[in-house]
Amino acid sequence: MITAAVHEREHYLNASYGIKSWLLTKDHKRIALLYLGTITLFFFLGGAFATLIRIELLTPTGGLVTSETYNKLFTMHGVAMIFFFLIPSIPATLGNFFLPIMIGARDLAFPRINLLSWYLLVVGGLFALFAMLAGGVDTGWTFYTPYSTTYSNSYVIATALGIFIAGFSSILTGLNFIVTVHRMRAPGMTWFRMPLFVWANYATSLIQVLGTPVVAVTIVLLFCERVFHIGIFDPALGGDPVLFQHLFWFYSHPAVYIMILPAMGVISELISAFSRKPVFGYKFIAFSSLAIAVLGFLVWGHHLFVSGQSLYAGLVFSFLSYFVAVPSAIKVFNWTATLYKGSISYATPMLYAFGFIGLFTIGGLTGLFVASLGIDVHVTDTYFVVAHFHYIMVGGTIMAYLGGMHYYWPKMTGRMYPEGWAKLSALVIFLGFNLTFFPQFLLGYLGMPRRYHVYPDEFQVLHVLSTAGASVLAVGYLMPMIYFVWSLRFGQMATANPWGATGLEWKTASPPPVHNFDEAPVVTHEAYDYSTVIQEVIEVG
Amino acid sequence: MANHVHAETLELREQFNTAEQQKDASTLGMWIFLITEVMFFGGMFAAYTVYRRAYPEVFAVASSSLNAVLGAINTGVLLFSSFTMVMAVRAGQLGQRNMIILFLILTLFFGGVFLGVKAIEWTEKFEEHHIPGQAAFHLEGLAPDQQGHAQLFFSLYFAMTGLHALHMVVGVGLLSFLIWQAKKGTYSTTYFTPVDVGGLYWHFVDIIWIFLFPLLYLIDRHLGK
Amino acid sequence: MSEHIDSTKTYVAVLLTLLALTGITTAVAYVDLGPFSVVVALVIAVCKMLLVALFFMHIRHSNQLTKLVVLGGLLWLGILLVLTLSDFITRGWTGVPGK
Amino acid sequence: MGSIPLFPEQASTIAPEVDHLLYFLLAVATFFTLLIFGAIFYFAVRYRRRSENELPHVVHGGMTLEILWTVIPFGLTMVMFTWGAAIFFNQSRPPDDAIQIYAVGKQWMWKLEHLEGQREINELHIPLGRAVRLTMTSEDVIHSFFVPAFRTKQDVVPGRYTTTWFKPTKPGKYHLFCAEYCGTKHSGMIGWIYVLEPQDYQIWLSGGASEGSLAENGQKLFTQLACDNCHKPDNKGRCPTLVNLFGSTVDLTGGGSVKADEAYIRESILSPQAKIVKGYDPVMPTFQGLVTEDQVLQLVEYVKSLGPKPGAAPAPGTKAPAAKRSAPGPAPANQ
Repeated sequence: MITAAVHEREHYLNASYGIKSWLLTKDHKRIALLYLGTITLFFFLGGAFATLIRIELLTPTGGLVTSETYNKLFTMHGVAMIFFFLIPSIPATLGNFFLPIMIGARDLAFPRINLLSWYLLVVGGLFALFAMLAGGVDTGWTFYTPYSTTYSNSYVIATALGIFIAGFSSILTGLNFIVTVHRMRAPGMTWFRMPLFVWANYATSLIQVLGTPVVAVTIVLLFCERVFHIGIFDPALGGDPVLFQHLFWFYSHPAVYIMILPAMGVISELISAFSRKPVFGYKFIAFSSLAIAVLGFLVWGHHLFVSGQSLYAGLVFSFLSYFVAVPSAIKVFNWTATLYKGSISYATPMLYAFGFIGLFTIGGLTGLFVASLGIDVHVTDTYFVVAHFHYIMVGGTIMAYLGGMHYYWPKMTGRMYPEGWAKLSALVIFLGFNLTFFPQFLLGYLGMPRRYHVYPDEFQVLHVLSTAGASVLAVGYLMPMIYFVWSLRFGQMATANPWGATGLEWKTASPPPVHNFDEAPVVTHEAYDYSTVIQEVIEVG
Repeated sequence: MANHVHAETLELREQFNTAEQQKDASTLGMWIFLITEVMFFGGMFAAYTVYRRAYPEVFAVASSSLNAVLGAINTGVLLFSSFTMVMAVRAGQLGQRNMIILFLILTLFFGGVFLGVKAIEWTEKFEEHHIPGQAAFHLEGLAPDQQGHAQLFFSLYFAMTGLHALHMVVGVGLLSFLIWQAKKGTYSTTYFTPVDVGGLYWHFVDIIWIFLFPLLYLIDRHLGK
Repeated sequence: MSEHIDSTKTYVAVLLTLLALTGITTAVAYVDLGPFSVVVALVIAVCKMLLVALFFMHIRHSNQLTKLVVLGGLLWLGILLVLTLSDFITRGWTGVPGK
Repeated sequence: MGSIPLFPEQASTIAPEVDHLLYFLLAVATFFTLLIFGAIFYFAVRYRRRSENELPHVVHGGMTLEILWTVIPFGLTMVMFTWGAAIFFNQSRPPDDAIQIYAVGKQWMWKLEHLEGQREINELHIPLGRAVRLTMTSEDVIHSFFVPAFRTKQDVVPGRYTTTWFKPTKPGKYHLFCAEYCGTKHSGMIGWIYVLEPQDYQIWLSGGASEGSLAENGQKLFTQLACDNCHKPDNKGRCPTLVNLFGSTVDLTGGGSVKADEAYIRESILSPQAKIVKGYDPVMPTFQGLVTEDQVLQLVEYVKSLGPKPGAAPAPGTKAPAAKRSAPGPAPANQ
């Protein structure tokens, strides 16, 4: 029940009021919420594009929208989802909010730079929105030259600028996290006492810092080529369009790990908290995050197997690609083993975690298919690849993101979400997701190319199934949106540690005070030490 | 309950516990930023390597059309500016406020000279029709089918020196800020991190030029003369 | 961090060395060294980079982490260059156009 | 539901090889999916939380397990790599006896040209049981030649040649798709591959209104562009002879050598200064903008027809010369 005492306590949400106190805040927790609002907007924007795409594909003849519009839809779906939702998703919201708290810091190392990163994302997002509203962009989110530089008549420049600016948001977030983890840990918080979520975000930050600049400069060159007609990649001058693909994928493949690594971090937290056990093989999971970050930079050429890249480069990149599979497998096995002899709760976040492991397993295993040269020649640029990366990015990242949202919602807002609805939404999303994307594996192997507006009749049944699934999925995604907002006002008040979880974030009040802790924390235990927590749970009742 | 939050000052912002922690964090932050800059220029170096390997003769001819004397002078100017910059940092370490200001102004001056020389070079390029993407582009000494490859060289030349110059302009802004702050007496022996960190940036821009100079200006000069 | 304050003499010496290397690299470009031209140019550039980084940027006195960051950055630049070139160098090895 | 296709037709020699690898991968994937799903399900039920203050025993990890589930997946992936690479090697290297066909992609159509001179648009007729080698280029953006029934795909890149090949094993009509997004009507850049019985193919070949073979057209163009002013049948011209050039190794000015393949000949026509044959002056003008990609293909085919017959060993010591000429003022090419 709501008590007066709870109301009076000062925390980061009620410490100050007014629009300025938010737009000029240096508090990482408030900035996390600003990010949350921004990326939610882009998620539903991208989702709206996806809905139109799926409706269009109900019929093979392309009757709903023109080819031009369709091409813009899938491009803008990709741009909105990848650059303005998935890449900032977990690091900028949950990471921003919890990384400092988890290591016992009062804030990130550079709070003003943190706020700047949010503004950069907003400005980049406005450029992209302008491009979308002014008429759209039709190059595909990959911007392959020479189509993007010479042939497209759409708003390539505004979109590219938007992505360029958002890239700096990502770089600065990464930089901030790395410095914070190195320099801001509380006394006693050694590297191997850090929660795995911190490890995962640290690894992610490395990628953001090392990879993003390359795509930034690639976009600059693309920009110059389109505006000033200087031809860095122009075949008419002897330039090589495949070079663009190399530079683009040098970032954009590791970018996949920017999306999935923080998700893996969330899952480690959830699996441990809801089995009440330390994560099995803590160090293996920690190091596998770093291994993924590093190895992820050695494999980009597997996007170029049929591009005209040399045979030998193809062999090298395929070989290296399989090395990334191993740390991912290690994580899945360790999570599963954590359940063994645990005390497993079926709370909503755990259901999302189960969903994540299942979908990520399928997404990861199909990754082995596309890394194999012989199969990739057939399935690349088909719906097989579309299904594969949606299993990773939607089935993986978004499941973990929602799982994390439910898990941390009480801490962030001080309110509980409605458990029954939440369980239902987890189930609906899992089923809807599989119905949407599993048929796409079949479509892909059958030979349905991606980015096709009209398609041969024989593919229709599978497309209809996929669209049916998408409508279920859409309902699934709208549900949390609604009940989260509802809970802000009507949700039950949350205690400091509603899950009986470990970690400094659960030792401070819900919502946390402005400076995160009332008393400077000192860490004396390993991560995931449940013996002391259970005592508290029993006492609180 | 002991409140662990202290009042915010320039040398000890509220998120940090000690001034040393803050200085370490700032320095590390700048180094990581410089690594992102390495990768940023790295993309262009990769493109440069690919095309120079593909069209070595054209690159040699195109490179020889650049003004090596001005390039060398500019390298020297930039090295001098790095020297004055490090002297400014040294003055910061010693707490000599006037020396900080003097050396920063000298650095600013050399930076300005570099940009001036750069502007002269670019103007020459315009007059010689060595601007890629223009119909009038023509590089003497090359066959018609090599003009495209020469344009690639000049595209890279302008992209690389242009982005380098942009970094110089940012650096000039940074120096102006530091001079202003130094005049206000912000810096002392205990707090001159901005000078230190600004210096790192300035030296980094110098290092980029150290590579740009031989790679763009000095390809097989012996062929031409 | 205990401050190391280098002497002005050190900095002047480094500056003079850098200027001398600039002169050498310019002069050497006019000498026909065949494929070694580019090697010499890059070796000199790397030496200059090391001088600036070690002395002007104080890496000599920096902690291990800073050194690690710098080495890591250079390693990643190497990855970008080497793996990109792994395609361009091996093109045409099979004798089948486009493979 | 019986009418839903779940598996693509196998119509080339590569297709069953790819599918076998797929079966292996499917088996591995199914095994691990069931293993993980099964374990999660079993643990979730077996170790469900029975009371709120339950504290399970701590299990920190096990080195043996970690090693096992590192090494076994790694071993499996190496099998996948090797197997996939072997198929790819095969897919990348056309057999010597393959029929040569040329393809040019442009927004949004496929132009296919047979050596005999037949030209097709968005259709390709090929004989059953003969390997077909496609040399492809694009006039504008990147396209990709994709035939699902053959399990083959290759991007078609402007400014250079790429190659793919297949050997059809089943007569029929198969989809041809453009698989690399190429603009507004990307999904309309589709066509059909007709695999004909050899005798039907012969009938088809003779039935088409041929305007002369590719090589013949190339020869006409060669004269028309006055290439023959310099490239004489012997080495007495100002330029190297083109006889027996194709497939030989050419020594270049400034050291190095190059194999005279389609890509080299194309480059020599469009960018003659790029590689100069040893002993000759760089006097040939470029034909960039004067000839279309189709015409370049005809010239390439003509030069090939002057080369050693397929299968015959190149004459020893053929120091083969590239297409270089010096006569100024080439006749404007018809567009």
